Amino acid sequence: MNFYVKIGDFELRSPLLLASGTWGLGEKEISGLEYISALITKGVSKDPMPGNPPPRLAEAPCGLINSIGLENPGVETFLKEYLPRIKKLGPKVIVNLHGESIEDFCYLAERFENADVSGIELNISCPNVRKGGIHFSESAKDVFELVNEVRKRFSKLLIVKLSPRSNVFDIAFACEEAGADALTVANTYPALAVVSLKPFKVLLGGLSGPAIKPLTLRLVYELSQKVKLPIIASGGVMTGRDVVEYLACGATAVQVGTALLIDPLGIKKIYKEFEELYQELEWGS
Amino acid sequence: MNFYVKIGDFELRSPLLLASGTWGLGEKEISGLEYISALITKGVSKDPMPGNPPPRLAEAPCGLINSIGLENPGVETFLKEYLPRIKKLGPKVIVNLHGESIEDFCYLAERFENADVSGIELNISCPNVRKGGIHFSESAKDVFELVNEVRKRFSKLLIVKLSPRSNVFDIAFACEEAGADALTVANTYPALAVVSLKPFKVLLGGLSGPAIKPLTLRLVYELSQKVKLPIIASGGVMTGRDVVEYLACGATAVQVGTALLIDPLGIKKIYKEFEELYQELEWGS
Amino acid sequence: MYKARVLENGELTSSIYSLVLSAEDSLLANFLPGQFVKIKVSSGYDPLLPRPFTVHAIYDSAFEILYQVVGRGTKAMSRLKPGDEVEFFGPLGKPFPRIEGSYLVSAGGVGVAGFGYLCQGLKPEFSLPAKLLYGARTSAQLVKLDFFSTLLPVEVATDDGSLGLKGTVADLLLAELNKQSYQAILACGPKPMLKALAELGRTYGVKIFLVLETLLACGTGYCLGCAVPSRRGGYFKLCVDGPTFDAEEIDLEFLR
Amino acid sequence: MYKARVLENGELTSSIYSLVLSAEDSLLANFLPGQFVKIKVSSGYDPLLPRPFTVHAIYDSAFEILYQVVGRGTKAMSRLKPGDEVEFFGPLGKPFPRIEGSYLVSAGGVGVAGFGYLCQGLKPEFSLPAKLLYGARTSAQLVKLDFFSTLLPVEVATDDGSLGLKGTVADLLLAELNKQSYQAILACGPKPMLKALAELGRTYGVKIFLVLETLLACGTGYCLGCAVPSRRGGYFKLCVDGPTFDAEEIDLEFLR
Ligand SMILES: Cc1cc2nc3c(=O)[nH]c(=O)nc-3n(C[C@H](O)[C@H](O)[C@H](O)COP(=O)(O)OP(=O)(O)OC[C@H]3O[C@@H](n4cnc5c(N)ncnc54)[C@H](O)[C@@H]3O)c2cc1C
Ligand SMILES: Cc1cc2nc3c(=O)[nH]c(=O)nc-3n(C[C@H](O)[C@H](O)[C@H](O)COP(=O)(O)OP(=O)(O)OC[C@H]3O[C@@H](n4cnc5c(N)ncnc54)[C@H](O)[C@@H]3O)c2cc1C
Ligand SMILES: Cc1cc2nc3c(=O)[nH]c(=O)nc-3n(C[C@H](O)[C@H](O)[C@H](O)COP(=O)(O)O)c2cc1C
Ligand SMILES: Cc1cc2nc3c(=O)[nH]c(=O)nc-3n(C[C@H](O)[C@H](O)[C@H](O)COP(=O)(O)O)c2cc1C
Ligand code: FES
Ligand code: FES
Repeated sequence: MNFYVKIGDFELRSPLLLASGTWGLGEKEISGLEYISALITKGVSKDPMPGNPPPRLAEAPCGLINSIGLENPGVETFLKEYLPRIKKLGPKVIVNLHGESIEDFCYLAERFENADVSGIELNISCPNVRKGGIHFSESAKDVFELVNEVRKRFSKLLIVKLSPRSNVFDIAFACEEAGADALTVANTYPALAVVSLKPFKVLLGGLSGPAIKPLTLRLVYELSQKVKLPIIASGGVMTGRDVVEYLACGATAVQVGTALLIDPLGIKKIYKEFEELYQELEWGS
Repeated sequence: MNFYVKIGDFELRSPLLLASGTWGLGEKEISGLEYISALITKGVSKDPMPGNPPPRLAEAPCGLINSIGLENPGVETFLKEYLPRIKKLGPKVIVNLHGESIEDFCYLAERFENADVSGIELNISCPNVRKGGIHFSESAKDVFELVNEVRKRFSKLLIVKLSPRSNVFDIAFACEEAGADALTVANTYPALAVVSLKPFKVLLGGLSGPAIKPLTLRLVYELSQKVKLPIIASGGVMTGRDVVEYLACGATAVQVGTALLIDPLGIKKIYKEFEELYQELEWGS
Repeated sequence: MYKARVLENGELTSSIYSLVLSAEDSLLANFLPGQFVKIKVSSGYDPLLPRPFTVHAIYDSAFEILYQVVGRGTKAMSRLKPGDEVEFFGPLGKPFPRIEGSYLVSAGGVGVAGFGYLCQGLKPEFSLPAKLLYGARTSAQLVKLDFFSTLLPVEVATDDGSLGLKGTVADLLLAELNKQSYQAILACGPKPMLKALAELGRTYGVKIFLVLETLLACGTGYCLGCAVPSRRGGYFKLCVDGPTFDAEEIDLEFLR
Repeated sequence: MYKARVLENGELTSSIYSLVLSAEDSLLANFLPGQFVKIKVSSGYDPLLPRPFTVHAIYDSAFEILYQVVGRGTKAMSRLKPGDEVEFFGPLGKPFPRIEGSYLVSAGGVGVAGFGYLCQGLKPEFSLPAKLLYGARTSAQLVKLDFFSTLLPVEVATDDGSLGLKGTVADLLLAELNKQSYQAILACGPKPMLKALAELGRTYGVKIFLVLETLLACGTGYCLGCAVPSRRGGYFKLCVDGPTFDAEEIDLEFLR
């Protein structure tokens, strides 16, 4: 197939990336990596984070609600123990970053400037932490400042991952203005599942999977008409047709997340379906 | 069953209302009306509206996308020909109003002040019209002014129906401040379906059904902790358990929409399931 | 929805299936030719919407539909086995118009489904059509030919000439109209066929009724989702004003 | 996912079913006692997640699972018929620990499912348990008793005394530990049973391994969703660090 796009200097020969948090940190084998352009890691923070207590998951209609709480070993252990293993998997690596403050993000960006990674994705949209995460997305001004500061310290691919519940347009403009290279649209949607009625117990988490596809597709469609930054779509990609739909709606590439949780052999299937449809539509010619 | 709540003077002996736009305007028989507390009409505007050209519908994972475009006969024909028929169905009637401007809404509110209806629901959240609808929800200030003006002209039950894509908290505060009696949380979610790839054709509409339940449940949960106004939940109620979940998350009543489109005998089923669970949980005692 | 048992379900030809469902006679008594039912095709919420199918034939305590497997819902239906329970609702929509005088029914492909009940002649208020004009790509796709042949005269056309006229239903109709005059034509099939027939009807000044399709959400007139543009502006609701429409009343752009 | 055919599917007792799926021997060769598979339970996206089940027994080119119908997914599974195609993935999780010396397996209800393969003795590196202690509400709920009885000594308990001891698996274990000493206990069943056994184990100073359950999303270690609190802080992942855990290593609050 002759799929080829560039985001800055970053070349993609497949529109597929693996979404943050949905393939582990390389501990477990992943099938079909030859079909993807990059791996985006689980969120990495300055200090190790234990994650949230169980339950962390609930099933929803055509969707999954998760509240992992950014369990991760922290940047130093990540760099020492995890990154070398992830690099061995083959694809380029983009590190998803979680910070509670602009300083945190700047610190992390500096640590990765000289590390063997192709880029970073700033997670300003995690719905499952008390500080940082989605709370950044409440103010376009804060986001501008954040991206602006990170940009000064990081010369490689800089992606910002938006929250769908924010004022996406203002936030997107702020990212553009501040010098980001691309946007990931979008993270999970803040959601609630009633885990038990008696005693009453709820899970607050983020909704992913097919249920959110029509919503994120709409965001991608609208945003791509308003901002110049390339958009990497993330939300409910399950089939090759979903990939094609996102590209047709203005995305430059797409991330596969929940689909891989369901079918560990899913990457190849999605890629092959995409390839077939791509050729059928004569997009390559 | 001993379910009983009041919203202002408005009494409910069942938590169920029929959502706007999902039961027609009384032309067709509806089964199970003895189990509901009120009928909320399809959006009524000052002048007749033809609605959008087809396609108006697309199916989504666990959801329905619609773009009806508020087809309705206009307020005068509604009052003359439709309302008498709807009144004969039995339940109390709440009129869902669509306006393009504050003046439109005020005009409509005045027309219904002396009409035989129990209340009005201001639709500031329709995603499928060019003017009015969801565009109101862009500014809490505008919403305050709208509700404030309508309040001066309408003494009965005044509900405002929020858009889930707005800044719901600010809008909710504005409604509270301006004297609304209740909030409907929420309308459909702006969504997109690719109707055809070649030629490329999309449907922009609002997503309803089970897919949105976890999202609206979250909104209801969060809002009910922040505003004092009673909340009428609307989003993906398919079963009695869904009703119970919404009430447990802070709603005072719930609307049934898409479920009725799917199963015209669904009201009784949902009510019976609700009743059983309500008793099992000993909520009534 | 009502519950029903699958009595039979099987392939008639590649991708066209017949499904026979049990139903109480008291319910079936309300079914009229041209009406449809909607059938729940999943036990979960995906696919969400029941699928509409015209009633093909009525038997003692049972009815039959013919369906073409085109997507996920019909695929799921094709896996139903005798004894399985399904939910359905109906009858929905307007029956066929009652035509006085001699008239034709013409069907393309699985569009023939809706005419079985009419041709069974079980409802005296609906007179029998004079003939069925029936086209398909190839002879194997002409399902239920025996069934129809015992009920009324049938003329067939196939794109590949493997049975009957090599050509289309429009060719059959043209020949027929040149031979004889009819009060009206009732037509069901793919959009290009309906368009061709509507044009023929206009040329020959014969009334033509088209059975239309669109995606439905409710099928009961509640949602206004099934808009069919009227020639005089505004919209019909396919599910309650149709599915059968006088070709003169609708905006034929809809058939593009 | 891998494709498999349903060879058998049927009720063993009210709400407990057995499902036999075809699978290639080369794949089955990788399955070890204590591991599980995940099975897709819908053709659409609802329910979305595959359901996990421990491998109950291995046959030539086939494997069996026992499942209790508790919700939508297992309900859908109960409708599968021989010849139907299903998708599954596995083997997943860690096998049972290899225990040297005499040990017991104890099961409550459908928890017995996971021990069949172990007791079949097909993998020489896993020694056979000395006995199976097996409890259920009533005798009818003691499924596969014949199967297990031909493989090893079985002691049963029922809540209503309809077979074996009137009491629980914990009662059986207590009696057993008073008679004889064991290297370890392997236990699978409802949380209250596991808790009781873990406490007994501690009192008698015998190592006890618990087979735990939680909702899984991936089952492959990707999502970190299946957190089981460790006694020493932090979390295990049930799907890759378990499902079998040394009772001393986990925070028993998890069993509440
Ligand atoms: C009143 C009425 C009566 C019908 N009677 C019959 C019948 O007797 N036999 C029969 O085989 N079919 C009939 N149909 C069409 C049938 O309902 C659709 O083929 C079916 O719903 C497709 O479901 P699916 O899940 O398999 O396809 P989907 O996966 O939903 O769609 C597959 C493809 O078909 C298109 N499609 C889906 N629904 C329709 C539709 N209603 N009209 C046109 N294109 C559609 C989609 O856009 C898509 O391209 C009828 C439709 C209507 C409105
Ligand atoms: C590693 C592993 C192995 C298992 N092996 C077996 C087995 O061999 N036989 C067997 O019958 N079951 C087994 N289970 C449990 C089985 O996976 C669940 O019963 C099944 O997923 C329920 O699906 P459902 O759609 O029918 O229920 P749902 O509709 O999803 O849920 C019904 C009820 O069960 C609860 N529930 C759902 N999943 C679980 C779970 N995993 N743990 C606890 N409660 C749950 C829900 O909260 C709900 O109250 C195993 C679970 C795990 C994690
Ligand atoms: C279990 C799980 C963990 C996730 N962890 C992260 C994370 O650490 N950082 C992040 O930016 N997004 C995270 N996400 C969001 C995904 O990367 C993705 O954007 C989202 O799930 C939507 O895509 P999908 O529908 O394809 O899954 C996580 C999602 C899931 C389901
Ligand atoms: C076909 C259709 C038409 C609708 N029309 C209106 C409308 O006119 N005014 C309005 O406020 N909401 C309208 N809605 C939104 C519903 O009233 C309801 O708030 C929404 O569908 C979410 O609930 P549900 O998931 O139960 O359907 C419409 C929804 C549907 C599906
Ligand atoms: S499909 Fe709802 S009105 Fe016709
Ligand atoms: S279920 Fe995903 S890591 Fe265990």
